[in-house]
Amino acid sequence: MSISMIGQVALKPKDYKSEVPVVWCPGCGHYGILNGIYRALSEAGIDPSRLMSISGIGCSSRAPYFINSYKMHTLHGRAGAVATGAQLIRPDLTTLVMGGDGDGFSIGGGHMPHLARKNVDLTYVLFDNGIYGLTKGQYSPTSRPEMTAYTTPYGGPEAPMNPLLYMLTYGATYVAQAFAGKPGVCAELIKGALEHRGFAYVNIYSQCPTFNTVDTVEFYRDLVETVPQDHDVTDLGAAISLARRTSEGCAPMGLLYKVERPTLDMQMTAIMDGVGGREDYDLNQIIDANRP
Amino acid sequence: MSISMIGQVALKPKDYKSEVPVVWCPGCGHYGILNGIYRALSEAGIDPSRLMSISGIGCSSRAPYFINSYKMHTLHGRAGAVATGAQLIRPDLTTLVMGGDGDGFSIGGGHMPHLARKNVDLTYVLFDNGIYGLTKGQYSPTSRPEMTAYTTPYGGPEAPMNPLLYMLTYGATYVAQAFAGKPGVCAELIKGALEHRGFAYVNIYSQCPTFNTVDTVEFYRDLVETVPQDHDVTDLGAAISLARRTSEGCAPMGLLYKVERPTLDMQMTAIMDGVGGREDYDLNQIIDANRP
Amino acid sequence: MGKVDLVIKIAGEGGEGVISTGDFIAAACARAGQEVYTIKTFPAEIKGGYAMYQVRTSLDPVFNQGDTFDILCAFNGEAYEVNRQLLRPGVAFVYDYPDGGFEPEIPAGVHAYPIPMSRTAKEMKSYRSKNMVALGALSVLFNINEKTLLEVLVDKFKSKGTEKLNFNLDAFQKGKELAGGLVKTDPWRVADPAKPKDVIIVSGNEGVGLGAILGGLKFYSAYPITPATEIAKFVALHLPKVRGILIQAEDEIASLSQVLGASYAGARAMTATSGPGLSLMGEMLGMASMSETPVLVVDVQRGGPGTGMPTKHEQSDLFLAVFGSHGDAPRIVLAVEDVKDCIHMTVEALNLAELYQTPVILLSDGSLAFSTQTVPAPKLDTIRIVNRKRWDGQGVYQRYQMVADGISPMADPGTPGAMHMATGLEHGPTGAPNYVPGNHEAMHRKRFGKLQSVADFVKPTEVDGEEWADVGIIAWGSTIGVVREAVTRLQADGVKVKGFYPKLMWPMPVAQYESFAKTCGKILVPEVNFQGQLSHFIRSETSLNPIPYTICGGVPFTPIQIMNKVREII
Amino acid sequence: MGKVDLVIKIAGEGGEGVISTGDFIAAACARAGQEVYTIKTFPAEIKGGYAMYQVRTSLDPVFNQGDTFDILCAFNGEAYEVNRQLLRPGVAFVYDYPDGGFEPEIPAGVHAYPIPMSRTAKEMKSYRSKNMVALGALSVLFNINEKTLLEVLVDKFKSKGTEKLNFNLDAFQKGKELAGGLVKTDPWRVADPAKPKDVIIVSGNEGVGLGAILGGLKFYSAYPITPATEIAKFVALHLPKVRGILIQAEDEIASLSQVLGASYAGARAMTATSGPGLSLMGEMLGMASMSETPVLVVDVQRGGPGTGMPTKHEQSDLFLAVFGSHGDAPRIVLAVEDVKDCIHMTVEALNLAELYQTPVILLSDGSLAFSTQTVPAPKLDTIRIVNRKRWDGQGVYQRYQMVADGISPMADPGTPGAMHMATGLEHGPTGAPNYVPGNHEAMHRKRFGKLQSVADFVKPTEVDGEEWADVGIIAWGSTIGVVREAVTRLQADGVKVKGFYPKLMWPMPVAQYESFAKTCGKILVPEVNFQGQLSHFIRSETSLNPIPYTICGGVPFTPIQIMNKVREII
Ligand SMILES: Cc1ncc(C[n+]2csc(CCOP(=O)(O)OP(=O)(O)O)c2C)c(N)n1
Ligand SMILES: Cc1ncc(C[n+]2csc(CCOP(=O)(O)OP(=O)(O)O)c2C)c(N)n1
Ligand code: SF4
Ligand code: SF4
Ligand SMILES: [Mg+2]
Ligand SMILES: [Mg+2]
Repeated sequence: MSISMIGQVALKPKDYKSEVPVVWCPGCGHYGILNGIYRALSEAGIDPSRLMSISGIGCSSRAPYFINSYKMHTLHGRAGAVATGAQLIRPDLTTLVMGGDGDGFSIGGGHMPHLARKNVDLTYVLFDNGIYGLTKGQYSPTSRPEMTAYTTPYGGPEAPMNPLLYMLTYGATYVAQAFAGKPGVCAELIKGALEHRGFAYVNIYSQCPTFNTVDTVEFYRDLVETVPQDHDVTDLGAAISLARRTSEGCAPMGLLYKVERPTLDMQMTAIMDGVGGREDYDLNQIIDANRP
Repeated sequence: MSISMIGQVALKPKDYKSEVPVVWCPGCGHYGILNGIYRALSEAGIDPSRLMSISGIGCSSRAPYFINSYKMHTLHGRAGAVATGAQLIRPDLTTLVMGGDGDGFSIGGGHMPHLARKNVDLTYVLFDNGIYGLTKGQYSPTSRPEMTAYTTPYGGPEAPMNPLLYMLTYGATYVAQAFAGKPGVCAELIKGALEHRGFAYVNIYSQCPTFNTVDTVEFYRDLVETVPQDHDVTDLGAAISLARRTSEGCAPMGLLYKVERPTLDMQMTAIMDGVGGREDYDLNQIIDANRP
Repeated sequence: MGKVDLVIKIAGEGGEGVISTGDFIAAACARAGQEVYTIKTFPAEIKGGYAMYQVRTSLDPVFNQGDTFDILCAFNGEAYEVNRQLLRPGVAFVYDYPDGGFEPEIPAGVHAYPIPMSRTAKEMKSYRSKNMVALGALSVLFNINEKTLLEVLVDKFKSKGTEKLNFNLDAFQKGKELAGGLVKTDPWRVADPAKPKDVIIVSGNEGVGLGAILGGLKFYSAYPITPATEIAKFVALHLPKVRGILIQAEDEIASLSQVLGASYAGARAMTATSGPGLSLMGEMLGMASMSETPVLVVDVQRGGPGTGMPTKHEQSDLFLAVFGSHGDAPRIVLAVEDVKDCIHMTVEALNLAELYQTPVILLSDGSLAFSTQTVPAPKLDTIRIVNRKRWDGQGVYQRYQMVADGISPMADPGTPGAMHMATGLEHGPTGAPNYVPGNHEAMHRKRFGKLQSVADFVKPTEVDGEEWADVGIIAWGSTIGVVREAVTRLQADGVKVKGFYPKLMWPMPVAQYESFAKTCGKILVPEVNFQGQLSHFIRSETSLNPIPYTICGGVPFTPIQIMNKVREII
Repeated sequence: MGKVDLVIKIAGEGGEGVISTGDFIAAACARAGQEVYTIKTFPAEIKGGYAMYQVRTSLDPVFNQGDTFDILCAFNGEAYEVNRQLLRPGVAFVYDYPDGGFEPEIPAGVHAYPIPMSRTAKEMKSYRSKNMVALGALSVLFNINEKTLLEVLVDKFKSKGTEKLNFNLDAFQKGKELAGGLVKTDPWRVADPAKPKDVIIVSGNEGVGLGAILGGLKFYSAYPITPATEIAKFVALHLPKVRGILIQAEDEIASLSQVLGASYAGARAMTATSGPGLSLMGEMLGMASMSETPVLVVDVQRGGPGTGMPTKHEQSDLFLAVFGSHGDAPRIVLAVEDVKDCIHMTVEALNLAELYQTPVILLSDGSLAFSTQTVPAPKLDTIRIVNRKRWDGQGVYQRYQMVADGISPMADPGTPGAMHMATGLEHGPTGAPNYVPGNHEAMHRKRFGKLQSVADFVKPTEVDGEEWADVGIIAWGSTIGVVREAVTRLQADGVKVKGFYPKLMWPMPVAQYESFAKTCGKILVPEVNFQGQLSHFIRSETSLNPIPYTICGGVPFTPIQIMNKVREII
């Protein structure tokens, strides 16, 4: 990621709004997250022309349309993989991935471990509403079995996954959680993610009043608890313990984990430097290496 | 899974050998695992005609050819998903999935969380040799960066994943680890997995002398340590701590975790029972429900 | 078609009750013995946006949504704007006025019926009652049978409590009164009730679900996707009753994998998806071909490629359905014409998969998915269920035994003595890998050869029309219903035209195409895609020289478009 | 072809040095100014199993592996058994004897040269030296240039230390002595050295890798798969030198996704895979079509479907390459004939992707993948690099602006003032979603229309042969090289035959096919697949009536097969 200012003029949150009207349902939590993103971008002072916003498919994945930046609206589940390629080519820009719980952990779940493991230098904001919004209300990997949904008239048979625990296990170097009802907290944690060098994951609870009847604003209000003041964000064990509290009915809100290790683009640069790579390398040398 | 005997006669390990000759390289760790499987099947007394052996693609995924049972050799990465369908239809049989680290955690990595989360009642034996054997030696998700491989002449850029930690995070209800050099231990842990009702995962280190030059028998010998006697296999936190020791250069061998919770097929049965489902349900009722 | 063939269109904003109003009218007409064909479009937006529901109803069979509407009921200004070009003389126009926030210009010859829908709803202190007011007005103005309409309303609302029911009936009554005060000037009226027919009324998606249940389905796994998800909804509700299993998979690759596993284990198994999902299933479909495992994939086509136009109609996955796997990977591809087909061809598709031990792809499309239609209630004793050939326990079992018809017996896991390998590698008769040149060719002949009889197993392609025609129209999918009507109307005008309506898309019943072509001059192939996908296959597989007629605006053909095209080329 | 056109086949068990022996002979011949075309088959087994390496060498250009061998060197009994049918009179047969564990029957007319390879290796106390003994014997018996052979051996072994080098040279010497004691009765000898040519010697896979580097590649991501992985190996070694990035993805979906992302960010980007991987890429290829993002996918075809025959040759992914996405998804499909093409058409494929902002699929195949061939060393000043059209900074930027040639300028992220959305949804000129009927049709016309000039941009299809021919042969991929020779030999026999060798498979250069057909009687289309995939497209797109000639045993055609077929149908 890279931080840049346009000349001397700091941009306001509204300067990151695109001209495309926002189409979410009234009361949708995604609005709060989007506002948090606008604020985070402004506070981090990112030049819109040096930002790549990339998403998959879902209500949440519509977010890039509403952001003033370079952007790609890719396929369901593929945002992280697409972003990896873009980031590696332009490590000097900021890469921001946005998407839903279904997009990220169901169809896209195979890419997630590798984004984190490889420490791809991007910010991943996951709009976690425990449901498939865009397809009108089927259960997602983060749905609680209490919810009866479109294809589960008799209740959901599956235990929900724990996104924070997954990400800590996968080796993400920045892991945080927030709730859409608190855009200020969202903004702060997303700003931290944008400024972090490495794979930064921010899980944001977001209500879907249209389809998710159990994960209401009230439910989330009761669930979230602030990460303790004395929590050591470099202690993976402590972060794992915090993340596991979700199964006990409390969800930590704040920054759980943050460490530094070489990013994938840094390692690629090291390889290129190691072989003395240069743009104007004499290709005849490569041709000649294949003479009989 | 189901345990069954053919009449009164217990079958010997060799009775589980098929007529297809084993084709692995001399010295390959996979032989030890296969022997462990033969012994486990015999000790668990499983009727070969009531066993479904299912694999993806890889050297390890050839294993079902060598086992006397019903079997499917599916596509790279898809064994777990195929097995889910088979198991749900025949919960009265035993389902055994076998495959490699690449098959399971690279291309198949998107299916793994869901097998565990849904607690599909099957045994998954992962032949973990830290390399792609069949395609002649590329790095896999469990390769250590020390290894230079086919497509990484300048070293691997990625941190290896931790299979045990993933599986504990995903919610597997039986998690164990062994080393191919100790077929007796393999047999015991696989037997436990076969007898476990739920998703049982057994990670087995296996040397690939042909392509993996760093994970040698000696390397594994130094790495593995027995799970402490006093470890409580129902304590997820303790299991996670043990699994994390891998990053400290010690790999726990033995049973790390074992708990019971409803399996996916049990939940399906509950749904069918809940609606009074019966094979001879009068379909006219369903037709009539759609009259104008 | 029939004299009292009427098209009522309701339009407004998503969430205003457009869809339920249409559903009530359709159900009331069906109960009153009418035939019904509906079509709806949902807004592309997540909430709000333009929504439309069109009910076509007649005493005679109806095959499509019609050319345009006779009656328009506009809930808001956008609904008026979108449709104002279509307000031709003779149309009846019911609209929210005054206080609806728009003042339409009424073209000459249009019969205008202003109804203060919003104002009445506001007076009743519930925005939710607006569509009931409209419904009441429509029932009076156009003779929608009150008895059946009230029955439908009662059935719908009774579960929600008397208060809610009475409130809605009140609003309905208000609407009736408002309309009663107007002078009717147009000729449109729904026919008087006839003897109720033995029908059900379901959408294309529900039809597929019903067909699956009637077809003996035991396992269903899918991943949600527009416009196919409703199939899962129907199946989820009913499958457990017959002790079948439905699960939602993590993606489409997993869902087809699970289906393959379930089928190997002995169950009739299927998935349903739309184009993006089918694009992801190519490798596993090839695995099903190679391992000769029966699987059914229903593809409810939508606008492509990529994410495309998820809510829009298109018939553009034929290429992918036929050729969407690497290597030479045989399969059977079917396409449905209407809701009746959705039911009966799903049964047949499951049969074909079992019978030929091969993947079957059934193509539906976005316009059928949500089109509700009256369909004769299926009779259980006419439903034929064909099961896979199973080992008889004699001799040594070989999974891929070379047999005359190419269909080797299968054996369910658990059967003593028939343990075997099902594999995606090329194999000899036992299932052991075999890369000897002659073997691959022989196995290909087996896998392709067994499909030679498919065209005999399924019903021959229907030919619609006279002995000799100047133009023969070949149509597939929901376009058939449009062509049927165009053919009838053209014939009535003395034009020599006939139709050919394939449902078995692949392998193509070539002889049937050839003999049809012998009785025609030109061959016209209308389809809703860009490349002319069926035309392509007609050119490659037959001696016919088709004239492609493609549109791809996300909406189906209308009969008049086909008629004009025929007149143009004749 | 040329008089001193010789085919030497080495066969034995995997791990015995069959492959390296072949490589040494090929390199020695190439250094001595010969042209070389090799083919090898690896065992299907993981280790052990039958391995084969065939070197064809001549002073004149060689286009294929030849009909059969002139010289067979059998390392073991299986190698003899597999090839005994081919021991026709005149063949020279070198074999491990005595103590090789087998006693061959020598057919009349076969020149037998028993060499105690195993015994000598045993005496030298190293199994590893067996192939060196054989090589020494072959060099003496068949005049393989000793100077260049020794150079090659020194180059190969010097890095492994003097001891290892001397040991191998010793074994080589022993082999020479053993052969020196035999009486040569056959006429076969490699031509004397000619003036060394300005060549490189690489395999098809290496050729693709080299072409990619020369073509300005900046990003490569792939997932290992036989027979394509070697491309990544080559690229991995060299790409960092030009500051390009190679990564291994978690699967093929991810690899193409990463390529798409890298291309959006401004880089020339590609992946390579085989059939199973291509089957998984269908949805993302459609995304590339829809979002107009340049991407290159190289598909090294192998036996399909499913896992199929991973190590075997086949040309059966043409259907998938052209039609493997849902919806109407335009793309360019190319196919290579030989290693030279692998180099130059990879450059061109990258150009086409950039120029047309569309996915390009380049088809190679299993027989080319591992075939090493002498190729003129590429001249950098003849390599043409075409970059994507980029925004000139004038006016308001619209990503999907409607322009005459359909190719709207792109803008790299980071460019001030050109922020835009690239999307897989149907969109208007700005990239905002747009589902209005007319828009989808217009955008389809843009995406398909821009490809109309592809046939003009690439070289016209080569026509090989006389003015009029009784049989015109249309071939693609590595089959072309076989047909070239068949045409020459048939013409020499006075048969009127000519060839047509398309490399641009899709969109098809229809006019070129038509004008070729005007100069021929019958049209024969040989290809290595079951369904006759190119024949299908010829039938669907042109007026030609091709006679398909398909084989699919996992091995390429031989010239004699083609010649016989031509004689049969003429
Ligand atoms: C390959 C493919 N499969 C399925 C879909 C249908 N689909 C679109 S969005 C979506 C899920 C959306 O849920 P989520 O990612 O949680 O986002 P939300 O709408 O809840 O914000 C699905 C299943 C698709 N577009 N592509
Ligand atoms: C879709 C697809 N992609 C790639 C391959 C090629 N492939 C076959 S096996 C394999 C990896 C094998 O590694 P692993 O699973 O670790 O098993 P091992 O051989 O090490 O036992 C790969 C990449 C394939 N068969 N299918
Ligand atoms: S459906 Fe749910 S997630 Fe989607 S916009 Fe509406 S409230 Fe938000
Ligand atoms: S390549 Fe490696 S994993 Fe495969 S059989 Fe040989 S030693 Fe075993
Ligand atoms: Mg969601
Ligand atoms: Mg492995």
